[in-house]
Amino acid sequence: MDNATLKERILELVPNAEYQENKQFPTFIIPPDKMHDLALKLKQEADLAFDFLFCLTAVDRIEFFEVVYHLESTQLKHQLELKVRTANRENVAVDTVCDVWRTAEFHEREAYDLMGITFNNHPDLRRIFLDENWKGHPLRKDYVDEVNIIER
Amino acid sequence: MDFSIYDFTSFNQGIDKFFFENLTPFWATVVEMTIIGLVFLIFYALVALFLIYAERKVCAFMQNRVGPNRVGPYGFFQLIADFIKLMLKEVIPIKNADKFLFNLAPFIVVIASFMAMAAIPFAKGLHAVDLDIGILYVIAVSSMGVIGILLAGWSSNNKYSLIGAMRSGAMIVSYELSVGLSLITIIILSGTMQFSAIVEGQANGWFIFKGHIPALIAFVIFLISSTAEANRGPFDLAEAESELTAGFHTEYSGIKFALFYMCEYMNMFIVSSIAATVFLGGWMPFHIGGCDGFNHIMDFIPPFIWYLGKTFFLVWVMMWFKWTFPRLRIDQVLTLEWKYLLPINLVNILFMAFIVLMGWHF
Amino acid sequence: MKEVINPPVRNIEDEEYHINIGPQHPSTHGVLRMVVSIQGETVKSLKPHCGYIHRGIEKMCEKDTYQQIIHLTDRMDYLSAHINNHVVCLLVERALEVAVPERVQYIRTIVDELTRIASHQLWWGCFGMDMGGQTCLLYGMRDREKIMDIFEESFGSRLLHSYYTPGGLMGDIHPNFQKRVKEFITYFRKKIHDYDNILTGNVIMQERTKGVGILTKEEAIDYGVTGPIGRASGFSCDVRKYHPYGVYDKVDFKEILGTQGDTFSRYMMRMHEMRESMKILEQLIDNIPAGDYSAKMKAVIKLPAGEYYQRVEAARGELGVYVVSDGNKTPYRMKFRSSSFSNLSALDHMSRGFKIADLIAIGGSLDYVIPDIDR
Amino acid sequence: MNSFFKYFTDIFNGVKSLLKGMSVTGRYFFSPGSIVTQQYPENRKTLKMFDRFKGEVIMPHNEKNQHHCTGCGICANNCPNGSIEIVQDKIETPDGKKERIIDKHIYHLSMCTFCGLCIKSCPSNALSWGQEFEHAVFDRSKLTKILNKPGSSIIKDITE
Repeated sequence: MDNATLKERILELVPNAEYQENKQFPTFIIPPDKMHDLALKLKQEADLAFDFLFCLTAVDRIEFFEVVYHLESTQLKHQLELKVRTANRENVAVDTVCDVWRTAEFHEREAYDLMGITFNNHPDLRRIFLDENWKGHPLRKDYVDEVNIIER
Repeated sequence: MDFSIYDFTSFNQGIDKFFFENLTPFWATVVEMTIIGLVFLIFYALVALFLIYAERKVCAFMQNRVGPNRVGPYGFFQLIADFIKLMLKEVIPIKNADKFLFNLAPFIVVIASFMAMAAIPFAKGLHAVDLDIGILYVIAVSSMGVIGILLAGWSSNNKYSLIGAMRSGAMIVSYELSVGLSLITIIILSGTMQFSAIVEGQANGWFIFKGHIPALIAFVIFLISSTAEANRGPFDLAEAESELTAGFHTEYSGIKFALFYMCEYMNMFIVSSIAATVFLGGWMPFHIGGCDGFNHIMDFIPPFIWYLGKTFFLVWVMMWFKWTFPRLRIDQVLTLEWKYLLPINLVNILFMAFIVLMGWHF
Repeated sequence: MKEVINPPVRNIEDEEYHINIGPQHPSTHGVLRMVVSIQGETVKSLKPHCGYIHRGIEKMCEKDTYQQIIHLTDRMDYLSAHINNHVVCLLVERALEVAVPERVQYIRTIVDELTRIASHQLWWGCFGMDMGGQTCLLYGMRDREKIMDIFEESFGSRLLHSYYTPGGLMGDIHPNFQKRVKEFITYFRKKIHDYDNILTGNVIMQERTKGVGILTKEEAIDYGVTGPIGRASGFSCDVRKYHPYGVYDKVDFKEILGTQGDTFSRYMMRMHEMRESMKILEQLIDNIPAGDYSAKMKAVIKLPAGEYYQRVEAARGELGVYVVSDGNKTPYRMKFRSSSFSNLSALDHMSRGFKIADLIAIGGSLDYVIPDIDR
Repeated sequence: MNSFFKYFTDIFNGVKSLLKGMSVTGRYFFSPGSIVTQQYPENRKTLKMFDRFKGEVIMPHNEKNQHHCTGCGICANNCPNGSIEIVQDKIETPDGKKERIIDKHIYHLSMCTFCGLCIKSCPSNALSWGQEFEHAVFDRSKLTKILNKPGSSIIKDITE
């Protein structure tokens, strides 16, 4: 499926998705409440068949957080980038997609650990790298650690 | 055939006579037992040390390495250095371990292997006791070692140790059967269970040649199952370094670990010497029928050297196994025994009995 | 009157018997801790606990320039250090639309494949050791040493090279490079038969690995399992084929797919891959074009603002890097999608119902590198 | 009957594969020429590292105790770990101008990751790799080295 039809198809599924121009992959900003439904459809519908989530990450955009999903279809070979923006820095809950793509389980735990995004309905949302009682989320831009981070 | 120059019988009897003439029978026996015990203890330690060194060198050469070469000539004093280190090492007391059993376990393992040595004939007349049921005694005693392993695993209060011990238990129970049956094959051929008689019976040909194919099969099965019984790779499941870190002796340190370590090599030595005695003629030299000149040259090599040569060759083969094969899984170990070794062994005994009955052996 | 308290009925089937494999264990290849719930010797479930060597490379990248990031990527998957360097270089070059000289692309492809062989050799040794055949490790190391010597002669170091740089290479290859690579190929073509004789064909090894730790194609895709592990399950995921970089589009090599998805299949994938890599090397080594070893780059590299994603095929699977740039000389956010991390997530599923010994074999066939998981 | 036959072929093939493996290790056991171990401290005299070996960062000096370093500090800026520190000094040239020259080029070997960015970025090619690799010391402070030798000066005849 080429990018133009992919765009139409996604906008058909989620009418209020926002398409971002001039990106490497066709990129959409999806409203947080629609993400899980869209994920299910992306995987299940035969003409989309996005079965391979090759990257899931979160970006600190100062005003809000952005969870980025990189998808690929192993049969149809088309790729897609989805972004979900949280409302603000405090309310950072996003629906999990690890029931759709199981690889998301670890990647979401990583995003929770390092960026502090909480994923609703995640089966095992614990810190994955850091200690259980670690304070703060290191990849956030406002994270301060006077001991371990030396400013140059 | 004349072995008189290497016959230790009169020598031993002379010593025996000397003590009984000069001491009361009770004290004579005590002194003799002490001397034999000390001699065996020294022999035990020396052989264990040598085998540890040999294993390191053998595995090194198989792996394109040099092996220990820093301490002493060719690294020979490395094991003495290691031994001193193990002696000086702290014995770590384990919290919640069953202290008594924990301390007892290494000694049980040592005692079992030490007792088995008593019956082995090193040369003509050179054995501690020549039991009528030597083979039965050795089988019985050598399987006692597993009790030590089970105790070690159970009392360590460590999950790895426990799993290792249980594996060892399951394994020994089944492989004891193969060891016994393959020896029975030869007992049928030789008609005796006495080690000295078995060796004498091989004066004109080792049993492995005398007994045709069944003896050969029995020898291979004995080698495999005795490797398992000595807890050697590829059957080192009780230890299973990559799975259970060190298995049953994970929690041991210092001298107690050294005992376990020594025992592994002594068990290997003992099963090899049994195999050498029963299948390869013990201290009997190698003879080829008809070549008298050759046979006479062979006779000049002392029987003790023949015995040690055969034993160390088998030890080397066992080391060769260990450094080549990957480890088996516990269910495969049991499958190998119950599905392959045991049925083959039973059929083998039948064949052997048939051969002996028909007098087809040499 | 004393109240009689009935002791709760203990159902042994429900009780969990946990065993900690790691953080210090001979076969976790580093500091990975797996809390394994077992019944007898059968694994019921497994929880990996990682992060023992989490160094915050992603956070450190946010403070470093793109040239400096290269030396950090070395330290993620240290066994395929060149390939890790490659991914960042490719990303920067694509973002800046720099045309990299042909020579650089050839050298990079050759060095990548050498790295892949070296990594698989070490894996073969470690896998053999996990299976209990300790001699394999020494043989693997012995042959890997030849590649390490080639690397040392050309790039100055054996493990962490930092040889690629955005726009090209740190320096040209050594004059002996081509000769020695050819020598290595003839040497290793002989030695790989030893590998087959001692481990591949061995009945114990086959019995232990066939049908163990099965991962179907659907599950492999679902778990994001890539590389030789994914291909063993039939998941055609070779980035070199589907999103070619370097000169992979000019060479002829096969993407070998397995059907079984078991441990033996994963083992065979890597053995095949070593042979395929040697085939690639043979095609390229004589045809390195003359030219510059680096494109002209500015001293300060600033990526245009935006998001970039680059994938390469590392020795353990797909390595991705996601960069958010705000136009500065340092990235705003850098995310490494490491292959071992995703591969590890499938370990629980793969090892359920198998024995502890199988768990070690499955873990060995996953070939995880802990710094790559933890980053 | 088929399974009966298979039972024996299994044994035969299994034993064959085991012997094949044993032949490999056995062959190496009897060929001492295949030993690859290097006798390291003994071969110290003959051991020569490759020319490009990255042992440590050094500053080559010529026979007049002169080096190329101008003390510009680009290497220190490029170093990802802060393992290079430049201490500058101000001198007065004979014609009355004040000029900055290098006083100390401090190199922390303990922090260096051998990435080579300092050497690559140096505009006057003052740094290069040294082949020394025996860096073990008893005191960490010994790993902090001053690369310009005492009393050294800069080579003036840079034609650029």
